[in-house]
Amino acid sequence: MTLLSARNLVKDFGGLRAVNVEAFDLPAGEIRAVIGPNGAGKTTFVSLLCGRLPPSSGTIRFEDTDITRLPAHERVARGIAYTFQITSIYPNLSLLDNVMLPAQRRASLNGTADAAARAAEALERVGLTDRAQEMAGVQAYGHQRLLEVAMGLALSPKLLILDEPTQGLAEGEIETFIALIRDVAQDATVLLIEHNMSVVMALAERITVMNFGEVLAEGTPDEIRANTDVQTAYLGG
Amino acid sequence: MKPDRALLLHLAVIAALFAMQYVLPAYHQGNLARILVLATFATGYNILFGYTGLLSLGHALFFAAGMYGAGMTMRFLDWPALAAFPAGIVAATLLAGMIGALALRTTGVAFMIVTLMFAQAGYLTILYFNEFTRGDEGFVIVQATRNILGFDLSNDDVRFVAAWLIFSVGLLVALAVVRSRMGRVLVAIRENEERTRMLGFDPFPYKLSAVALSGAYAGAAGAAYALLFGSVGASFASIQYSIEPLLFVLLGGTGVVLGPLVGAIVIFYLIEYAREVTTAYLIVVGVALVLLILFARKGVLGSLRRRTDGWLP
Amino acid sequence: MDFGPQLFLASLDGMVTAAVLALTALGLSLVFGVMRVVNVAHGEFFMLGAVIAWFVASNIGGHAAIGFIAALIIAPLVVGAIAAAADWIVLKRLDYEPEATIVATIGLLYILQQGALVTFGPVAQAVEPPFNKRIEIPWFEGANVGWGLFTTSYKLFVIGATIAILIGVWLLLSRTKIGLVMRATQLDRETAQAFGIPVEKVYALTFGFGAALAALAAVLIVPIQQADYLMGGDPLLLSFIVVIIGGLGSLRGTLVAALIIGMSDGIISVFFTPTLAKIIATLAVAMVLVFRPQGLFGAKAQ
Amino acid sequence: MTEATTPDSAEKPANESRRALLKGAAAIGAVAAGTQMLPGMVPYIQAQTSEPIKIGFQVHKTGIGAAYGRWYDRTTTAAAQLINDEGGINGRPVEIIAEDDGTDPKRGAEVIEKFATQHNADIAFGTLFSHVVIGSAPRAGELKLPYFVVSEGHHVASGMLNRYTLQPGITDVRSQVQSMAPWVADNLGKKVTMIYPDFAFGHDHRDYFSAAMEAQGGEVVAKIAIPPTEKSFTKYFTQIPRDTEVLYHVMVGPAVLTFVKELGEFFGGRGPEVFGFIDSLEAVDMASPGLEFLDGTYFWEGNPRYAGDWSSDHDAFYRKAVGVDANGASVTDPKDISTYAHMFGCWETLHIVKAAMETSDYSGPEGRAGLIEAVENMAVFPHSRAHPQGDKLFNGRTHQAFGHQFISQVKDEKLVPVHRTSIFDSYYPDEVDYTKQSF
Repeated sequence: MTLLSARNLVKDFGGLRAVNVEAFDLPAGEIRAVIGPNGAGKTTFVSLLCGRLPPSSGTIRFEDTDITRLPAHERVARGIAYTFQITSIYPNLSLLDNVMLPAQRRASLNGTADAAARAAEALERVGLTDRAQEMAGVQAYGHQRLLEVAMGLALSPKLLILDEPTQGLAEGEIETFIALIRDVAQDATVLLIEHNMSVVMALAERITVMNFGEVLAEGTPDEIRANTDVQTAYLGG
Repeated sequence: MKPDRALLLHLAVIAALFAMQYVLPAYHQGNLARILVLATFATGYNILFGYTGLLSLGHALFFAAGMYGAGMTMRFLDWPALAAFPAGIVAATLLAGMIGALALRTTGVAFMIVTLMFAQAGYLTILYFNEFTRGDEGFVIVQATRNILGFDLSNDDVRFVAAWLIFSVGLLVALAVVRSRMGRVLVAIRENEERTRMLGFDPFPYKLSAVALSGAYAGAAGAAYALLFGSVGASFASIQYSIEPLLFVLLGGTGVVLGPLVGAIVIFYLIEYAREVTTAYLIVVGVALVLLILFARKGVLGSLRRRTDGWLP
Repeated sequence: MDFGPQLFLASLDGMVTAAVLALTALGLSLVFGVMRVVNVAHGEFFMLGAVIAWFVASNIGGHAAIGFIAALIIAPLVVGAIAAAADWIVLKRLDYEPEATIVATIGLLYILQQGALVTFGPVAQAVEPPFNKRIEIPWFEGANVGWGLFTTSYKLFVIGATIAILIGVWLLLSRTKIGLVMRATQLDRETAQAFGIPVEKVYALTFGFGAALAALAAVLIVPIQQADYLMGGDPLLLSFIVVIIGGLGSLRGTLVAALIIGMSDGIISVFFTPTLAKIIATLAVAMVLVFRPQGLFGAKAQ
Repeated sequence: MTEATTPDSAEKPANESRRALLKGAAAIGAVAAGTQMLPGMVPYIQAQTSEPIKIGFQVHKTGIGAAYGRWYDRTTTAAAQLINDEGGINGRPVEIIAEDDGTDPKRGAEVIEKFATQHNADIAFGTLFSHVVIGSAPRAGELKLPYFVVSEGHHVASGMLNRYTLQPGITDVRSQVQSMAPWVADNLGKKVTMIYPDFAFGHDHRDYFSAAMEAQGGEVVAKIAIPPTEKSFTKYFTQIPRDTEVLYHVMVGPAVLTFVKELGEFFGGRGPEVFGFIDSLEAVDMASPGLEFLDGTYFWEGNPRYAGDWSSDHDAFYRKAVGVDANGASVTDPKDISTYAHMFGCWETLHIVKAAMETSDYSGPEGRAGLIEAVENMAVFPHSRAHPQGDKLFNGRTHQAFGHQFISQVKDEKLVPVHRTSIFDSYYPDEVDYTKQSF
């Protein structure tokens, strides 16, 4: 079943066409990586999907519903969660308060009263339970990245979009992270923008390669590895 | 279960304020009644500025809306004070809601200027319709009509208790709001609006609620001022009354429920003592604003809170 | 009075208002354009200009023109220096964070206003104009009634002097190194810094220059109005209106808007009460910010 | 100078208050003839031992009323000095406690509160601007603090305020304006254009003068309201109709000098007769450059600024005591022009307080109601050192004094009185009876 699909999705900034994706389909349950050189339009593309930016034209469907005109928060309500490339947490709140917000949102959407449990569980999954009462702003960078993911998890999303989650993480932290995403993928679809190819190869079931705003190639890790166009794009051919 | 330290603290403050009427000499009791009304105004402003991060320069308009909402219904419709007071609150809340709906399309500096301009337009409107409002000169609310359920609001002790009651209710409501889910979202919007949107919250209704709620507080304070002190006039809509709550909040501590009370008391008495020294006593306001913004952005209680593990709401 | 001459006189009055407003608003606009600072104390710099003009004029004896010329030089310099110092001591430390600078300039407003109260006193004072000849306007009306059809040489001087100053400012900004540096800083602070422009000094200079323009406007107008410690409110509000309608930071838009607002201030009062005109203007400003933040004359921002 | 005579009996409305007033008028002559009374005759021993009588003085030290405040302050100080030099009140010295009200109604109310509860003042007194009076009066009433205002506003006699607020030392706008109309209609013209500030004070001018002018068979052909914050005025003058015979102007605020200068430039020595209220030029030097055109025009004066053969000995005494020279300026600084047309009200009010405290044997705050009743029972203030402006009648029911008004013409940069109105020209029916209100 296709969870998310985009058709003829275009985003222009003034005269510049930043994104021009004819077709993009993401089946439920998959871990998909989006890769491409800097400036390829990856972040803009996923921003269109999650609603941070409105598209210039085209359609986006999620679970067979047209969500193109829906504002971001309603897409979140429908199950799309987004974690920021540049760490975007609440530095002056405790870790627990950081995850309480999304947990509270999900609980109220579901009509349940389990916000506190959800928040605790989200912290547990990323291994930050010990620090729950500490201020987010004073945490090490790696912990902040994990918190960012935990905020996404607390929403119990159907689709979790991670924008360069491992950027700036140490080797050991990356290992933990890979395990975490595998765990998440058991009950959610994951769309991942990632530069670190070893992470991509370790996690992704399929890979979408973007260049100049367009989809250059799509396939399994092996297919992409073999694709000459991709090699040219990356090597600057 | 652990005792609710924050609630106990606020109840203790409320009790202490009540006791003040038995301790303070008449003059300071009168001052405190005024301070409590202004602190109520600032407590609402704090929800908007301190907790939601929206700096309005136009709240004098809502204060005046409360004042005229109560004053005009009494003057022209002969409403009893008991009905005029909520009329003031409703007028201010509606006005705040409408202006908020427009102003919230902007952010930051533009939001400040838009609110300032609306308030200025409101002030001029009061002057323009001076056949009814009596403009700058204002009008008196007849003493005999200033009573609620048989209590004469012009009596010093009744006035104090009324001011105390309004402030106490305002304080407890504020405490409940900031500790509620809504309060958490407001803080989240202040800290990082984009992030909050991407957690599934639509910031607009929250911000609008904060504007309207702070407008309701301003209206309650304005209506109370009219009823307790008996005069209504355009000068209460002037820019000075937009800056006062900002100053109280900044000094007392942005985003601390008790901050505005502390700020109002300190500023009131700072000005009071400055008056003894110079006719240019308003310089206190200027110096306080500059020093606070330079060196003590968190205000008195904001700094204190950092040393108390942040349990102070 | 016939409608023709009535409109003409109102327009002439409006020209004087527009002239003073153009200079004052230009200062505000420049400060916002280059530094992104909304200077709420701008009206107080205007007031200081008038007050200093009074001090200078009343301490220099001789013909009124001597005092006036001295004031024309001294007042902008002193006010500019005060503003630059305020920038250096306060705004710089706030790193020009927009909301913090607004709060700080509100504080500055009170400090300057109350400072003037202490030194200058609470009572309005007049400054004698260097010349002020009544000039009849040769306009025949009905049975040729003479009264009311006039202007004064000083009003014409204010209009002329303003045009000269505006040309001077334009030359300064477009033809000199300092103007180039200011424009470069306006375009991109970081890049300017990278190219070795001492951005902090440019900021202090700009803030001082903006205030000096307000002071200059005040010196020009004070002989036909009066100096008074509470006079800063109106120029502030009107400058805000002009700068916002003209498009924040757009100097050309500011001038166009000053002309429109100043002229209409004169002309509207022929048709409506001025209070109503002000209500409409302030509401218009709010609506422009809400629905067209680039101003009525600014280009659509990207 | 012409002197208005009491209008003949055919014109008089036969109401009771009118009769009471006439009785009072008759009494003026008797009292004034009989006495130059009492100063210094008060028992001396008591003065040594008594606490001072504290008078809270609410004053516009800052804000738009500052020019008036400065001279209200000097007049009050001089009056208190005189009263003390002559033995105080009931043998007790007077202490003036001045507090700035910032010309702001909220602060005004706080100041009243401070007088009552902090300074324990016996009475409050002072202040001019209507909005401050209206903001303060409710507090004074609640605190049961007698509040003697010197405001010339009609709000006291209109019934808006309360029993504790009185205005015995200065006449109000309504009576001033109304008493001008007959003279204006007879001497200057019947078609009047009015220019006035666009707030309640100006509206009182507009409404009461228009009515009075119509009663004289005249007509107000244009009413031009100017916002009190306005800085330039020519554009308003263009609305003056060409067939205007008399231009009536009144302005207040820091821009008054500009107003009058532009008016002069506008007419350029031609145009209609000009009649103004001196409010337009209070504290402004008549010799200021740009005012030459005023020569020959007329002003209402509450009390003639320039000394001359029209001045009484009482005025001379008062003038000297306050420190005002023959040109109405400070004796120490000829550029510092007084608000002579209004400030006598402070002097006279303090003397009324003294007289009423002595009548009621006032000894402390419990005597406040008695003090007010004593004032209410006063009917006549004879022309004397205590009342240098002239004799007055006091209406105890409306808490308002009625007196003579002056019309002066500008001659050689001086104001020369040409007409003094009768007290009855300024009288109007009661709008309130404060004595029916309880204390």
